[in-house]
Amino acid sequence: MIAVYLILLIPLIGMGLLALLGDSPKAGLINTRCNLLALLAAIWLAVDVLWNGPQLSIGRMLYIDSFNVYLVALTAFVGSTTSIFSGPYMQHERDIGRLTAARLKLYYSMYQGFMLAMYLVLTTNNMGVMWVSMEGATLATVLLVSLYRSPESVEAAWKYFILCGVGIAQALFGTVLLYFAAEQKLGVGGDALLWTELHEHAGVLDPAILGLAFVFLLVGYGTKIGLVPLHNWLPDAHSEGPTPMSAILSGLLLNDALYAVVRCKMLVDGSLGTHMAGYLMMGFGLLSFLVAALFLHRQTDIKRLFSYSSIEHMGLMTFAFGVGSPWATFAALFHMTTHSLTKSAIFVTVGHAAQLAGTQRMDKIRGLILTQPNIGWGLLIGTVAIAGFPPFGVFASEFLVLVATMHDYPWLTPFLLLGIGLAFAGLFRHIQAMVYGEVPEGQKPIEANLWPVMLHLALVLWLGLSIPGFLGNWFNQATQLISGGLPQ
Amino acid sequence: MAWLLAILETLLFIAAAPLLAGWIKRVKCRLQNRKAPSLFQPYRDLRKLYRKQPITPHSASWIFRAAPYIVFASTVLAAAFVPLVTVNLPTARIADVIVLVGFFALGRTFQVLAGMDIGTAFGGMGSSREMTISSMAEPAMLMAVFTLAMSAHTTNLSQAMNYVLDTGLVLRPSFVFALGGMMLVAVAETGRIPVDNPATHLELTMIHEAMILEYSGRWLALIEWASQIKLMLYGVLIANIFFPWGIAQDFSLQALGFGVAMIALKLAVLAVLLVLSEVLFAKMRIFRVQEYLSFAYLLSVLGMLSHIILEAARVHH
Amino acid sequence: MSLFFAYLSVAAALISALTALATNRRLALDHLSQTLLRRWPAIQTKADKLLSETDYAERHRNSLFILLGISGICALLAGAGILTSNTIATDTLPLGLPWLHWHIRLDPLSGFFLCVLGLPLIAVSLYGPGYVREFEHGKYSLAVLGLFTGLFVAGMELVLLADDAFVFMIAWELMSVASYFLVVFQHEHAANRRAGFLYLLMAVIGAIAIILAFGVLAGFGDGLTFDAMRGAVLSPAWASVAFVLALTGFGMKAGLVPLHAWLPEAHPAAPSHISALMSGVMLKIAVYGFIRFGFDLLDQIHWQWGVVVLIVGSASAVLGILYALQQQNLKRLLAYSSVENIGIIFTALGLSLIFLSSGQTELGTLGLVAALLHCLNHALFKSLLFLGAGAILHQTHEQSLENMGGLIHRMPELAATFLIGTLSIAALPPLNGFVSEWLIFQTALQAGNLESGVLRSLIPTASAVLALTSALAATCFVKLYGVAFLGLPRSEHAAHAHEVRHRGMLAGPAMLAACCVLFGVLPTPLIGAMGNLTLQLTGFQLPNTSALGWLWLTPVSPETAAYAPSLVLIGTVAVGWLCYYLLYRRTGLEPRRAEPWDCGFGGLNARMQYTSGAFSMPIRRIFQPVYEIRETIDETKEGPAQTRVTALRYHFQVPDRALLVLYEPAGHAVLRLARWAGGLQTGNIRTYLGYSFFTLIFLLWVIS
Amino acid sequence: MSITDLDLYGQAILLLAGLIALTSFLMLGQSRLVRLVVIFAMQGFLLAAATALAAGVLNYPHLYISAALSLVLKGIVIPFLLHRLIRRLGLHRVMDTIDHPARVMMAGASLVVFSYYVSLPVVAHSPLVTLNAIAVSLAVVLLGMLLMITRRQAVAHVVGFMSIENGLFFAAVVSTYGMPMVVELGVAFDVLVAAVVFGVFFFQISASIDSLNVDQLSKLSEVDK
Repeated sequence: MIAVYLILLIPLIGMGLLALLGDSPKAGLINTRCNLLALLAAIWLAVDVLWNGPQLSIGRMLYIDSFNVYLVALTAFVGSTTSIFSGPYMQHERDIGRLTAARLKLYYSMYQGFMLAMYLVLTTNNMGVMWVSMEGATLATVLLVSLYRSPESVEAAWKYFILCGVGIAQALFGTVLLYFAAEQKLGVGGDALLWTELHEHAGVLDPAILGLAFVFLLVGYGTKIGLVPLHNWLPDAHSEGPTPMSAILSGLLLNDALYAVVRCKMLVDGSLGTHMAGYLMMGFGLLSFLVAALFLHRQTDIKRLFSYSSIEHMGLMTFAFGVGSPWATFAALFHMTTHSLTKSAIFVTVGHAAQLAGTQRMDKIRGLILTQPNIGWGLLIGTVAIAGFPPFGVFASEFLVLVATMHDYPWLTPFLLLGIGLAFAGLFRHIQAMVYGEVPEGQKPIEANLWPVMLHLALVLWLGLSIPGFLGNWFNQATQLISGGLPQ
Repeated sequence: MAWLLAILETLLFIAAAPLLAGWIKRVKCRLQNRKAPSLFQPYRDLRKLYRKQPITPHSASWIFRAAPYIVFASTVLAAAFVPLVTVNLPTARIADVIVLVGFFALGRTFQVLAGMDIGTAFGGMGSSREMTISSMAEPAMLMAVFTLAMSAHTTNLSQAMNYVLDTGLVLRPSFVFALGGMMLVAVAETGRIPVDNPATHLELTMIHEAMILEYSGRWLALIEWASQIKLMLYGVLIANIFFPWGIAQDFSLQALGFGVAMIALKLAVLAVLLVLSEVLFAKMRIFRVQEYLSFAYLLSVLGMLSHIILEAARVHH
Repeated sequence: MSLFFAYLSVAAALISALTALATNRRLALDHLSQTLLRRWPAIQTKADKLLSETDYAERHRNSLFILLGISGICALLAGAGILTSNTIATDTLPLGLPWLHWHIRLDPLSGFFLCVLGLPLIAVSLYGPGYVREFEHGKYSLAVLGLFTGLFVAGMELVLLADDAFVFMIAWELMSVASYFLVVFQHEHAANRRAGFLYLLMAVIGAIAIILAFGVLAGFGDGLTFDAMRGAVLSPAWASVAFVLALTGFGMKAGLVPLHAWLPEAHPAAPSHISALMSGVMLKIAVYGFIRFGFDLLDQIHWQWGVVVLIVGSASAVLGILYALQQQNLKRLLAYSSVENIGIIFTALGLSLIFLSSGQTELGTLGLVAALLHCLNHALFKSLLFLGAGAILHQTHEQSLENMGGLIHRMPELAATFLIGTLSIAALPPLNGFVSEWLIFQTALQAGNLESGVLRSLIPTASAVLALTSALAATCFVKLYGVAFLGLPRSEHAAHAHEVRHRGMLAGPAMLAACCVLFGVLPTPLIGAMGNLTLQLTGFQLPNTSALGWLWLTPVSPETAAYAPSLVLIGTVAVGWLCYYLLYRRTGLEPRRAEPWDCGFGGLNARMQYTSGAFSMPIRRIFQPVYEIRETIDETKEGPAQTRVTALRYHFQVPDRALLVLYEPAGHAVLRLARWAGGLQTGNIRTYLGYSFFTLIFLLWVIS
Repeated sequence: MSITDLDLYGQAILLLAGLIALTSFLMLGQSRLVRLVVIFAMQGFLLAAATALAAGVLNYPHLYISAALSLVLKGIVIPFLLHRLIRRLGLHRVMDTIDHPARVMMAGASLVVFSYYVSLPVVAHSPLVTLNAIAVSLAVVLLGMLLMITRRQAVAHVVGFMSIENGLFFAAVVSTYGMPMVVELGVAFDVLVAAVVFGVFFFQISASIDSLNVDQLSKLSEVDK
């Protein structure tokens, strides 16, 4: 259990530390070190949970089961690899004078603050605290979005702040209702918001109230997932902030918001006994999937492009969780992993590509493979992976989603087919043009540290070819937990 | 014995082909009130050509020199498959009517390649037209023979003839259509009026002649002879498939003799019909030929369908 | 044993892929060997010799293709082994999902297609080293080419070995994506990029259709393994859904009209030995998928399916060849002719489905055998032709027929092998293309045995179309050979071309040509070898063809039809030689060289001969309704007031109808939709708040 | 049961609920930013009063803390900060009029009805009549959003956002006598930080578009021009 406290403590210390000396050239290293330490702790925790099963902390404030422990590990991993990339990247940004020392301090401390919030969202057992830390994540990142102080970035940050704030407020209303329903049965006091308690007594809670609560929770956390039509902040925030932050936003924040929604769904399903929550999620998921796929076709900014692709994939996951059969749930969990690995890798590559071309406008970026093969191929392979081509892992989850949907809701498969086709076309028409072709004037190679990318892609490849036993166990246990059945 | 007979029959076929050509010329002259050459004029022409020294253009490749032999060989082989005076010969088993069509195609292909080999405008023109016409005539021919094959449940020619002989004279609408189609195709494939005119060297009208323009000497002889055999082949096909009566079903001498007489008679009659049509009709423009051939195609397909719908509808297996 | 060979072939392909990464990495490798092999000086010296500066590049290049060749040989061995020994080898690899490991299975069907893959692959491995040399110093890296070639081959082999939907799709997509990278290999040409994009997009959609088709079976058979799917019991409606999805998916890869649009774009774009593999082998893999799904996995067959397949197949056949006739780009022409041949194969499959569904097992089997045989034949001669086209490209750097001509004088050996390919694809006896078409006709002619009059009248119509197709095919390829190899050279490049130097570049096509002749002359053993296969799929084995001795091919019965290609060949040769002997040897008149007569017109030059466009003009006129012909005539005028026309130039294009009617409108529709979607992102925060506000209101209203 | 047979506490709560709803309406109609902030402060006071009342009558001591929190934060600190910002940025004269006041008011009224209709099933299962106040708090939340949708000034958006928070607090108080302490504190902390961040943003925005009119923040649009 100590591991959990470590995981929460390390970023806290790191935040303080970096708030002080975030402008020193060592800052990047410190940041990386903190994340690596957290990663170690996370692995320790994972092994612990794998052997000893779910665990409750003293005071039942923290709860670790197979569902969130692998998300913790994933968060720690992506956090560390991204921080490895962020060090030189931010240094380069400072060298070209886009950033001042104060802002670097802000950036690094908020990086840790964000990680803290993420870990808290995942590990807490208290729905209220989950809400608080989710809001905390917004607050931590909102100032990073406007880090460059350009009009666009300020605008993006403002929208991010207001929309997520309002959204999350609705989630709080949902939490209140949840508490209200629980405390009628479990009595007044802190227990009534503990997820374990709620899940245990889900059967006796008042379905009417929980139904209402879920609507608020879905709209609230859904805003953070970036479900259409609550998504509008997402592309702006991703495209205007510094690239490492885009990577962790779309690699981690979206995942954890989805995690929150799924936790709520588990409660609501237990209470309602109907599939209402599932239908809502499927509806939102499918809508996001299709609309985002359409948006891909119109993009001119490379980071915007990939943020829309994030929306699309979150939509697919939400849809899969909504379908709720073991196959679909397994697929969704697996997709969470592969997507955040791949997408963060892509954002890293994109960051380099943008630095190399000196712009984020895609029509200015051409012939990457000829300019700097490793960046070009990184981007191309990453896109191939995210577009769901085997042997990369994303394919396995898309495959399972399709099969499961064909199994349970065959009439929805045409939409999936359409969506995947549209999304692929929208993504690839841009990427192909950037990667191949003639090299434009003044596009010169830069020195880039691409091994986080290679690591991520290699992992995704490995996962696509074979899922190692312990990971398979996690997925199976989590699937069991969420869908109440094992896939076979 | 059977094999020997088969070879003899083939030889007879080859030998008789120029005679048929001579006969056709003769009848035609008569109908046009011209003085006719002797029946054996074609043989004399061939002999004369053999004696002459052939000429190869500079730009000719080995295809130009090999083509006459291949054309001739494939035509002779085709002739070997077709029962002339008697059925049930072993050669008929080697290949069926589809292979026969295939062999026509083989010969034509090399003729056309030879036509393009020199790189003259006329060669290309002839080749292009030849292939165009054949690509419409061949399916029509196939359809026509398929009609027969489907009612006889075989593509083997001698089996089919046996079938017709055994069932006796039945008025099959399908056969009527098929016969029509077959005749039209025969006219087109053997390059007769109204599709092509074997007697012309007028640049813009020739088809077959344009391809073999550069040939001379023995090569020309081979090609001429091959086309005479081809003409006779079509005649024999029409005669023996649709009117097989008189063809020998056993190898007794008088049966064979009677068979020879009958086929000679049938061919003579067919030749007269051909000549009549040649005298009555004028050669048509190249782009009218497609209508002519698609009509043949239509006839054959109609034959097939009428077989399916009118005749075999009550067949149960 | 066979399975071992199969694994070996996959492994060899993968190793070749990895080896490719070592291009221009000599120093790194050298360093590696220095560090690793310090202990074993003996090996180290060998390694040093291997990695020595001198012609490292060539050794490396050869090693890539040697590995591919090994892969091909192993595939051939595995296939032959499983075909002859009547067994089914299965295996499970500890890969894939935790609850679904990779199921591997090698049965006669996959064995046959392993052979179909193996032969062209061996030829390519002979041909490759000479061909790719020109990429050595270009801007395109050989590593990419070798890597994805290896992956491509491995993917195709894995598709054949797959025994569950998951590994099947992985292998399938691996095949698609690897071949995409090969299509865009020369990516500086915008056309190649467009082709690659279209190809990959359609591959994605097709793959989803296949996944969904598997999904239906998996749903009813609850399980993703093929065994579970075989057990699935479907209602006719669902079975039809699955079948249509599969037909769409596999048809898209195989290039059935109207899903063929990618094919004529992608095949010319790839390097020629890859085009050979794509056209010769990959399309057959798609056919394999369709057979596996329709004949093996689906439990019962409905005659309507057969009708659909028959119609689609015939349409593809005739349209494919009609478009091929109008192409001036050599490789494009070949690609369209692939559409035609795939159409022929599916026609045969349609016949087979119809007969099987109406209980005529032996005829169904006959159709199936015909289809499979045509798969093999097309694999052989199409690869041969693409390799030949590659050699021409390599020597003349000309893509367009209009710039070739007279090559038979410059490249006689290539011309000879190419001629064999031409004759067999034109379905002329006694070569292999003719055998399979003969069998298809024989199948079609048995339509009389069917109960339903509709089918009985439909099938002959289809065979009429088939007849037309084969006649047009002959025209098309006569044109191709005549324009490219015969006549006078139409361009400088063609005039100064010379025979390929690298012997392998001739050996590859020659080997395939030999196979064409062999299988054309002795098809009987081949068909006999398919006995186990048909036994497994249809539960019937063609009556042993030796009713008249093994020389004869008598698919139904000796009375119905017999064909003895070998005797035919002997007869032809005998007669031909006889004439030659009598007329040449005896008379002994040497031919005299002279100017062509040409009806007395003198001064013959290359521009007077018929061009490819001119040759196919009559067909263009006759089949006007099928085409969308765009002709332009530009005149150069001179003299006062530009009145006197001194020169005319005639251009024509025949764009693909499918692109104009289906694909472009679809693209525009997507863009319109996207514009509409863009309207959501107004940029005004108050609108966004409005979205979330009304979403909330709406949901609350829904709930209560 | 009707209001007549409620005890004094219940009546008081309902009264306060009514007043809070009224303040929301006033904000909705108010076009001067300074007054807007003042009304917002009033709402904070009312909220604090309601919380304290609940704490006193039902003696939940921890509710005193949250009462104090909301008094300090919502009643004093945040309004004060906002007021200073308005002065600093010279916005005290800016009129932020809404286009169709009548319609907006109608919409607000119908929102109240709607939220009552929505909260019916919730209320149905509970003896506490004060629960009817949940409808009011939901209404306050929705009215807050409506306020943000109708106003162009960033300050108004902040006020709307905060009044949504008020609505949430009020819901927590009347339905569940407050959330667990840790949550209360966490939420309060978030609100505080949010207020600070808002302050930062005002300067950044006015620096970038030298006004606080959010309609001018529309560079990141994807509509075809």
